[in-house]
Amino acid sequence: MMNDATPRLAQKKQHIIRREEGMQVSSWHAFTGTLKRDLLLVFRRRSDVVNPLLFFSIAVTLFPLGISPEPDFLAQIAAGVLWVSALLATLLSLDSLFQQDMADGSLEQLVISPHPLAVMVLAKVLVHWLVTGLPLTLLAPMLAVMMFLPEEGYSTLFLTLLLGTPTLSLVGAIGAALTVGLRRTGVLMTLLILPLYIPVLIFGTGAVVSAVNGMAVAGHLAIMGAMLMTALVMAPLAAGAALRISLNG
Amino acid sequence: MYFDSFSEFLNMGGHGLYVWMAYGLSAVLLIINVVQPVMHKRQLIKEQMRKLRREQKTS
Amino acid sequence: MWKTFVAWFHRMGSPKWFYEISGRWIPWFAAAAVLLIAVGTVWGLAFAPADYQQGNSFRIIYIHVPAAILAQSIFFLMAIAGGIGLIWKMKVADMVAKSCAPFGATMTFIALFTGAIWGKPTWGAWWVWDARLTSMLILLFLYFGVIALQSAFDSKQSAARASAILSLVGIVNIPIIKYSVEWWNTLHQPATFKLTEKPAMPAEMWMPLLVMVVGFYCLFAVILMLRTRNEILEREKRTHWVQGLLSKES
Amino acid sequence: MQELLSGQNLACERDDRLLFSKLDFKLHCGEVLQIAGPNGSGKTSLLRILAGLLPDFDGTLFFQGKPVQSDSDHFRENLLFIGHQPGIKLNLTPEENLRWYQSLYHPADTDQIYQALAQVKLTGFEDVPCYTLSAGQHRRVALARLFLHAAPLWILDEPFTAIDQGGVKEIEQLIADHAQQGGSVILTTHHNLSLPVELNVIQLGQSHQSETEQA
Repeated sequence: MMNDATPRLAQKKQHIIRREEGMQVSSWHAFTGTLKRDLLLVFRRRSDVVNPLLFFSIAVTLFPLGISPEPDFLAQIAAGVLWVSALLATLLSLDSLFQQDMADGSLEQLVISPHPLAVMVLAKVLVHWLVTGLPLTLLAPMLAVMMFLPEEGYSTLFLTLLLGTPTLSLVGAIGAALTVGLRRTGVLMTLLILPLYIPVLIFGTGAVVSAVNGMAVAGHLAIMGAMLMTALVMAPLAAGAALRISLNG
Repeated sequence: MYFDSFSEFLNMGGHGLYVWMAYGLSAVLLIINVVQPVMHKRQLIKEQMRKLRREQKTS
Repeated sequence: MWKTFVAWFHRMGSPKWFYEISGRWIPWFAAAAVLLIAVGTVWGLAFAPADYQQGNSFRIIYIHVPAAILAQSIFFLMAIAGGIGLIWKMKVADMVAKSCAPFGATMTFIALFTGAIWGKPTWGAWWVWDARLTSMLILLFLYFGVIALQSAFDSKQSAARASAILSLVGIVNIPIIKYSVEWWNTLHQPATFKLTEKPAMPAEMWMPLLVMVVGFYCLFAVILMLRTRNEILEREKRTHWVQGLLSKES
Repeated sequence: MQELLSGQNLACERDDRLLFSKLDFKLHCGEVLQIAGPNGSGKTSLLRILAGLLPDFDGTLFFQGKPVQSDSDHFRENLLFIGHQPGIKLNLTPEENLRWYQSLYHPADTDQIYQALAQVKLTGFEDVPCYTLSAGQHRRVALARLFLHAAPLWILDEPFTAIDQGGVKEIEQLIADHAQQGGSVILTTHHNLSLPVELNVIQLGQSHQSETEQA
């Protein structure tokens, strides 16, 4: 088991103990490393990416079937239906954000790594958004065609989803972190997180409706941007604290 | 006194049902909220006493 | 001044001290609560003048407004107590936070229910998507979330910490939710008749309201202390002082 | 010898049950410390407290003489913890798993990772997905971190789980080498360790069992 590699490592040990020569570890490397690993994991299980998108499409399809296929009527509810479905699709996919890491023990390694846990959470949330929020945003205009959304609404729908879905991922991460140690998580997490999603829903649909009615949407988008910034700063901290608690059992 | 008679008081100018329903339900809920911790305390003490007696028997 | 505050703060952290002091306070608060609520109710129901628009259904305000005020301040207190428990690892603060939730949810429910009852004669409908009612409904969901999370954990310590985080996240969100709901409400229903915004209420109308609000706060204090004392008994049952207390009680 | 990690008056209560109390220990550089005791005596809890995963305890931990909380990043940089679960992603290859771990500490190049995997007898498995490997091999992948990450303090929870006899000897040798180079190891195991260095033992679960009976 011994070979020439070990003496060199022994030397390194002395370095770290004395903390010299910039041997400090970099949180940026840890961030990109975690980002790469999670993206790689998603790439190995590509079907997981498709599921939220399928859910989104099916949920949107249910509304014309359940209520009415009348184009005028659908045009009225299009923004709301698309936003509610996107919100639910995000929520359902968030359930497993930390679950695998918890089960295989790599979550505790993240927690005791010499980096701010919020940064690690941010990497995981970013991956989640890249593989659910972003595809949902790209898919939404196509479903909007099926919902007869008036032309004026398309760009606004796209922009609000682009600004809103990362907020959903960030806020949802708090719920996922709070419930990751529990036996049954799905419904409880929904109960915790849905009330917090309401402002995003209101401004998201509000902006699209305004755009369809030919009104200004800059104000809405600014508010959604502000909500995203707030979530970006606070949610990783809250989710990090929640993860520490969940590891406690 | 704002009302002239007791029946008028009960009637509340035609809104009696709503007013008394609101007050009645609130009263019930408040009383439940007071009684529940009191009962809980009794139960806690009873449980603890039973446990103490059991431990005294075994020792 | 600061030193006495710090000393007081640390003593508050001792469950035994809290148990003893609250035992002495409960009778006073209970008496005040009963007196104030009785006076407020009789005054509000029988002596206050009727509203010139709404008539006597307006008397629901004496329950509705105190409940709504309590619902919000209890959530605030729950988040603060949770935060103190989280940062300074103070057990009593955890227990206080836990004891807040059920009564807060009850208050929110009363505010919603009385609002709905009041709405029937005023608007002609049991439920209206009024901004205040909608925010209250969301607040009720937030309370349910905290209570559900609390009961989902096996370990009491983890339960307390997790719900503290959730209530802190909630407290950050409540202003955003309120603002967005109000904005949404004006978008959909411009110029609805507001339940509680009255132009210059006369003194004989708002005096009983004030008495009721203070009475509700006293009642809350009583229930909070009762519940926290139960929590203390349960969690500290292994300590000598609780066992001594129990042998005296029997 | 320099003092590396020490604990003063440690006590831990889980779910209304006192696991241990008034526990003091000192670990110097070059020492190996075994935490022993029957099931449910709090071995894993103590290990997790030492690794900084369990904040619910009374008492103080010192790293190099200073309280751990005063510079927890410094402590974590110098700690290598391998828990009950090996922390291996089944959909990744051993190489990718180790690359992630090293990104948390000191990024390693492919050569170093291959070398470390060779040390734990996983040559030829570097780039196959971990779900094709056995439980013992997962453990070996995790243990390969011991070669990559030059931390002076190792905390290992049951490192011999699912490892064959030959592997156990090699890991014992590895622990002994680490100690002789001035590193320290804290571990739990049900296995009888045979080490050329002195073994300190913390025995849990005997003294306080009588305590709980009294209570």
